[in-house]
Amino acid sequence: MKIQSNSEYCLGCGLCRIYCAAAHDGYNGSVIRAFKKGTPQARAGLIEHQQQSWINTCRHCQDAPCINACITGALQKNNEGIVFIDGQRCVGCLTCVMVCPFGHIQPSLDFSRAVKCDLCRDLAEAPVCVSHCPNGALRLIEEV
Amino acid sequence: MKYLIIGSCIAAAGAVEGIRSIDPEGEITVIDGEQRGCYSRPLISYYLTGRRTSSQLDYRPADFFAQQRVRIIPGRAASIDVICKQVLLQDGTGLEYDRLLLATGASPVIPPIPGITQSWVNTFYTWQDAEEISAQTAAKGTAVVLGSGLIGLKAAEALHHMGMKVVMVEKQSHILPRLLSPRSAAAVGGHLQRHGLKVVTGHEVVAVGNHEVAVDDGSSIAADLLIIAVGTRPNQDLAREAGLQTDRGIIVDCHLRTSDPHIWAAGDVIESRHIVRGTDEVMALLPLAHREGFIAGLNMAGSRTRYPGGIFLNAVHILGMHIITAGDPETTGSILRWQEGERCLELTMQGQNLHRYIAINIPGISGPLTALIERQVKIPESEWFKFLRNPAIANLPAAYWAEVRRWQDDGSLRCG
Amino acid sequence: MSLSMLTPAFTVERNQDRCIGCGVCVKQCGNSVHHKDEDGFMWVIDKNCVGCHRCAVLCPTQALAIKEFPAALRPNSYWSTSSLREIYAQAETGGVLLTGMGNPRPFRSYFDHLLLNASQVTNPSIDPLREPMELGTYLGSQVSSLGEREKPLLKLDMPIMFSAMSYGAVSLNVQKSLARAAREKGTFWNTGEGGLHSDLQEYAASTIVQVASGRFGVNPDYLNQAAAVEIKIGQGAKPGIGGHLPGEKVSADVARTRMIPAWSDAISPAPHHDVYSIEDLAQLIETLKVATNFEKPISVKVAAVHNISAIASGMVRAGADIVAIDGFRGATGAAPMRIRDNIGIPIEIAIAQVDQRMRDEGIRDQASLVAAGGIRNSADVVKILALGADAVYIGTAALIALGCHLCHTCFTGRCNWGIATTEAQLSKRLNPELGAVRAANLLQAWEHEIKEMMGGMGINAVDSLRGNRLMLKGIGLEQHELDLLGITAAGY
Amino acid sequence: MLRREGDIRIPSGCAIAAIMNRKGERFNGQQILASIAAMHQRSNGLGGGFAAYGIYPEYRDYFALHIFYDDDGARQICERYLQHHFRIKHQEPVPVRQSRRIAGAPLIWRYFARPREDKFYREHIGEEEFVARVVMTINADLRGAFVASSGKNMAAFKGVGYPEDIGEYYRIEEYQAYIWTAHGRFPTNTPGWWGGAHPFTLLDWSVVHNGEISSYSTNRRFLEMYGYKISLQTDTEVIAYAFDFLMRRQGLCLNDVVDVVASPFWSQLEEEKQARLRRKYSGLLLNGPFSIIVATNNGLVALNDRIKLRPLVAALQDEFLYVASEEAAIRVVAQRLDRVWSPGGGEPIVGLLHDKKGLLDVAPSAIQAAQSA
Repeated sequence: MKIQSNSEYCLGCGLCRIYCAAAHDGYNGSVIRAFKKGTPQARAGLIEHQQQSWINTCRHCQDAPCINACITGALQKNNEGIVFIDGQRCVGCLTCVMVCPFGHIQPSLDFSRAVKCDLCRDLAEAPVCVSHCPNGALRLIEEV
Repeated sequence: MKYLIIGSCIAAAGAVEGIRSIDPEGEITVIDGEQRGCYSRPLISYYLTGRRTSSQLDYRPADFFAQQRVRIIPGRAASIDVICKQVLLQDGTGLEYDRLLLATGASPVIPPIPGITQSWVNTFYTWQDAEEISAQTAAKGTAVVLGSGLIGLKAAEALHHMGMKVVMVEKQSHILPRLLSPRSAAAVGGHLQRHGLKVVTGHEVVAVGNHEVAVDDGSSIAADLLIIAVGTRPNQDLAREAGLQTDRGIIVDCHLRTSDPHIWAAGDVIESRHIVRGTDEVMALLPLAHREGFIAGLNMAGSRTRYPGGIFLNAVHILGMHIITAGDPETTGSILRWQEGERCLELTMQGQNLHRYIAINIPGISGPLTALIERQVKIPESEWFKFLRNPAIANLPAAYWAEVRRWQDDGSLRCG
Repeated sequence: MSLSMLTPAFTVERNQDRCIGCGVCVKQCGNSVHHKDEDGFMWVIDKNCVGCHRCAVLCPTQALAIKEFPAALRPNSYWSTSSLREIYAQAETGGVLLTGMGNPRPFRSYFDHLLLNASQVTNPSIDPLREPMELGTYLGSQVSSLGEREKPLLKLDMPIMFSAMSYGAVSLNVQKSLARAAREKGTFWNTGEGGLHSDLQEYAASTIVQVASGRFGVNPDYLNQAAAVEIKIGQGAKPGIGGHLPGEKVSADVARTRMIPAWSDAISPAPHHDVYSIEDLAQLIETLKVATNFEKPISVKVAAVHNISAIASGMVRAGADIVAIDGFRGATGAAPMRIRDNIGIPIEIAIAQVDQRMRDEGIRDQASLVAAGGIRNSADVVKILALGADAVYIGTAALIALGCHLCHTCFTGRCNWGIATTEAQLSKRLNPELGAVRAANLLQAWEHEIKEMMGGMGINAVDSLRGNRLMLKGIGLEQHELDLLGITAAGY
Repeated sequence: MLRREGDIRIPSGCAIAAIMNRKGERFNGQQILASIAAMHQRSNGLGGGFAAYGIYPEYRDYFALHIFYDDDGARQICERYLQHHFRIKHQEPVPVRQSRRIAGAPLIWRYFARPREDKFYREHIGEEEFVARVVMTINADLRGAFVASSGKNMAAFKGVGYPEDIGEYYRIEEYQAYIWTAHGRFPTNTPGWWGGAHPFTLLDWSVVHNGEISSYSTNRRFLEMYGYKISLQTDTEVIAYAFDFLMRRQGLCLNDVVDVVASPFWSQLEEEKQARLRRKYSGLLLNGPFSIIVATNNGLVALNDRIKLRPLVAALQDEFLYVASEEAAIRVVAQRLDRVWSPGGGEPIVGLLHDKKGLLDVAPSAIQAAQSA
């Protein structure tokens, strides 16, 4: 499973990032609460390049360099193929950040751990970026 | 098929995963010298400060080997009989193998300094080291750390956190000499000093007395604890004695096979191909160890998977500062720099090839840069100048995005 | 001119308690209303706002409210604020006032004065969830006896088609959306007068192609791959005048589709220069029938004007298989405001009159009647069918389904919803996959509603709704209006 | 003041019944009277009537015009009009039996007449079309006169009251017919007008009908396009005209007519011909709940709407075909039945005189099945 970003229809509006940020870290999806009260962090980057834009999100690689490199075993792949970080185990060494060729994994704002897209596996039926994309540019695809 | 693995750490875990991805049936035996299962050495500094418990040191879940149906034999290998394909343990037990993996790792170098074998002198490499140090730091005093490599830095940070006064002594002219340029090292050194760590560079310890360390400039430092962290050396005695080809580490081919056709080697004990340099190096790095172990495992189980080599890459955070560097530490190309306060990015170019980067407090950008070094993607300097105006992933040169598309198209990075 | 007397039409109110400074509004506004400084300070230029609501809809915190700018001119029921604004604008520019979409003036909507019937006791209503409910219909000319070879007919699974909207006036993504939805729902979309883009040829079987006065994109393949051919004489938004697609909208792609040079103005003359009379129309119809080997029904679309009954009768006698009538609420990508707002008659009256006239003349079976121009919902569909139409075209409603907020500035080509534009960065805002779903959903929703209303009337086929004026009662209408509609008042 | 049929549309519920001898042997009206009386509760005393075929063998070649007059003035006007268009062989008041239960009866006359040939030759139309036009003109334009029936060798006997009372009033037991149809009406207001009662007729078409044609206005406006003058605003009138239009004017066989007025759903059409019929005559699809019995001199067809929203039962015994809204209405006159069945929606029961089979070219499966059983 991964999120496919179709730059043909990505508007670069960044709503994916806003809803992503508000969905995680205990903000429960309230955008105003997240941004007015805290410092929410999106799990995906927005790339704008030569009039095109797309969301730089985790590919959930089969042979994921981040999992191989993780020194604590915090990075794991569940049986749905979702690569996720066990926040309890992560020590914030950022080795995963260093080896992700897509630059998807990012340090948390306080640099205490790494954060990455986990396809909202604990939150919603569909990842919030997909469900909030105003133009259907994001799709969750099941292909392996 | 009988697989035998000497060593139980990262490369061994990788090898078990590699073997099992092809051969679910074969009999795998792991000789666990430390008798601690598969744990992550970089975590011992966290263990020392108490941020991690003992069980949290595990690299893989505690039942990993059991899950993979691996037999664990505690003990240390004494010799390999390559003719009879048998490994003799120190207790005399013989273990036969069809395929053998040497994942014996490395050991800290103990420099030949008088008095260095005293009990208050420790290395900082294994979980036992951490436990021993922990026992000695009850009385808060001064700790001297010999060497300012990654291990030395992490030891210093841990001891600092535990309330000790820390002095680092580095023989080279700047700290992290294998990783940093002098200029970036200065930034790191300044950061350490601001946190109260004392850093002595360009000097070496000449003698160790009773809770006293003598430095070559004639001064001496009163110390309650001395940590030796001047480097590691592959544990290749077994291999050498068995007649396998060795140099600075065990020599392996591109399939990670040693000079004996039934023996593979992986991890910190081998010399492997440095992609940028094109030479074989001992690169004792956790991510490489896992990858090598995995590929060796595949090949032991019958595959012919090529190990593409690796590069030096390190991510270390020390007292809130994030230092990530990858590539060839000895490169001599032109240096492009970006700096903003405590954040800096330094790129070293050889022609259009990126040979190294050093990213301090700007970790987010590092993954793509690592990939560009590993794949030696050609990008003109002018593109990098543009990028360095605002070094963010979105501003990476077009060639990078083209490369991303290519990975996805040709499957060279398998994404699922 | 240094001083503009025009105050902004809208004002953008930003609720600072809600705004998180994300800048979505800045990126989404194609009219440069929203601005964000490097230090994060956000500000607006009200006068650029056209009221399209793109920013307000996409704002993740609903921090934006678009309001009418409080001009507070002295109230004057004759010289309305808009009267003044139009004069200020013309005094500044010396030009014709341009506008887009349909006539917004508060003329009586007959739809809103019609009530539908439902069964009670004496006959049962039919439950569409349990019983079949047929919305399928055929458009075209019926032969006078069963012995003759049947003429080509257009089979519709529901009596709703998408109006003609040309590529150029709307984005290709609009056409893709409608074409897909039409195919999925078993109905038709209409190319308008801009040709059939090569990407849309796969939908040819669900396509009605137009032959308009500019003859853009017309060639034998164009005619023969379509399901039907429509001669466009006029449209409800601008009866009597032609069209003008400015050169800057004629991109290479538009040019190729229209078969004209890129970046040249695409002028559709007011009349077809080969149709100056009804007999000329007969010849053009015959020509198109010959060109399509008598295999396609030929539709003729006209605007509903004062003598529409006679015109429609003439069209049928000239050989039109389908008569499409566009009422005065019909929309456009660009029209002079005075034309749009003052010409034509309501579609309800037009259909009632034309249907009756064709019956009086005994030619109602010779052509189908398609109503267009201001169909807003499924009840409007049911009412216009009951008045006598065979099917409807929906244009504005379809565009609203795709996101149109009726800001009436289509003619600028800066449509923030990616609809009335050919600019790549704007037209990508309409993902045709989503658009097709939305358009198909609209049809499906109306389909359900029509079935419910028909079931209530005790009717299970749209055949029996057509011209069933007994199902309509007028409310609040004068007797002469009731007579025009051929219905009686509620309670009678 | 209450408005009567023609001024206002009046929905009504009903009972219908028919008995036919397929050999053409005649029998008197007692059975049909008993049959319709059994469904007393399905009517409310505001309308009843009968159609009888084969009753005037002595005038079999003359159009039998049964006409209601509001008063004698209307009669005189109408008779002048009739004499202008017809040669009248014989005319007389229709014999009735006075009854306390019947009130407000019009003057009821019958005329056995032939059209004046010069008239319809001048119009280039057949004599039937001529008669149809005259009848429609009288009904639409001559105030106070209404043609209750106009076919040859048949008549409609109808009025305001319960059907059994109407039958008694008209002395129908004294007539011999090979087809009897009957109707008991339950209108939802009290028009009290005899012309509005069923059967509705045109030429020898008669229709008794239970139900409400939701497509009335569509059907009506379709027929109006072909010159039918719709004067009563009743469904029955429209149904009669629809059959007249399709069979007499369009020349369709009965099967095709059924496929038009109770067309199968598009998804269930089996033949292209059915689709063509539906496309061409979509305006004559009779939509909404109904059960009807349409009779002619040749036979009858009973039909439900296509989703069977009204009851209809048929039965066979020897040469007798029975149709009624309820089975009880058949059982009450025929204790022993060969077969009783309830036809499906849109599935016609066609009863033809044996010697007319070729004429209408129909052999409905239901009857075939019954005969082979």
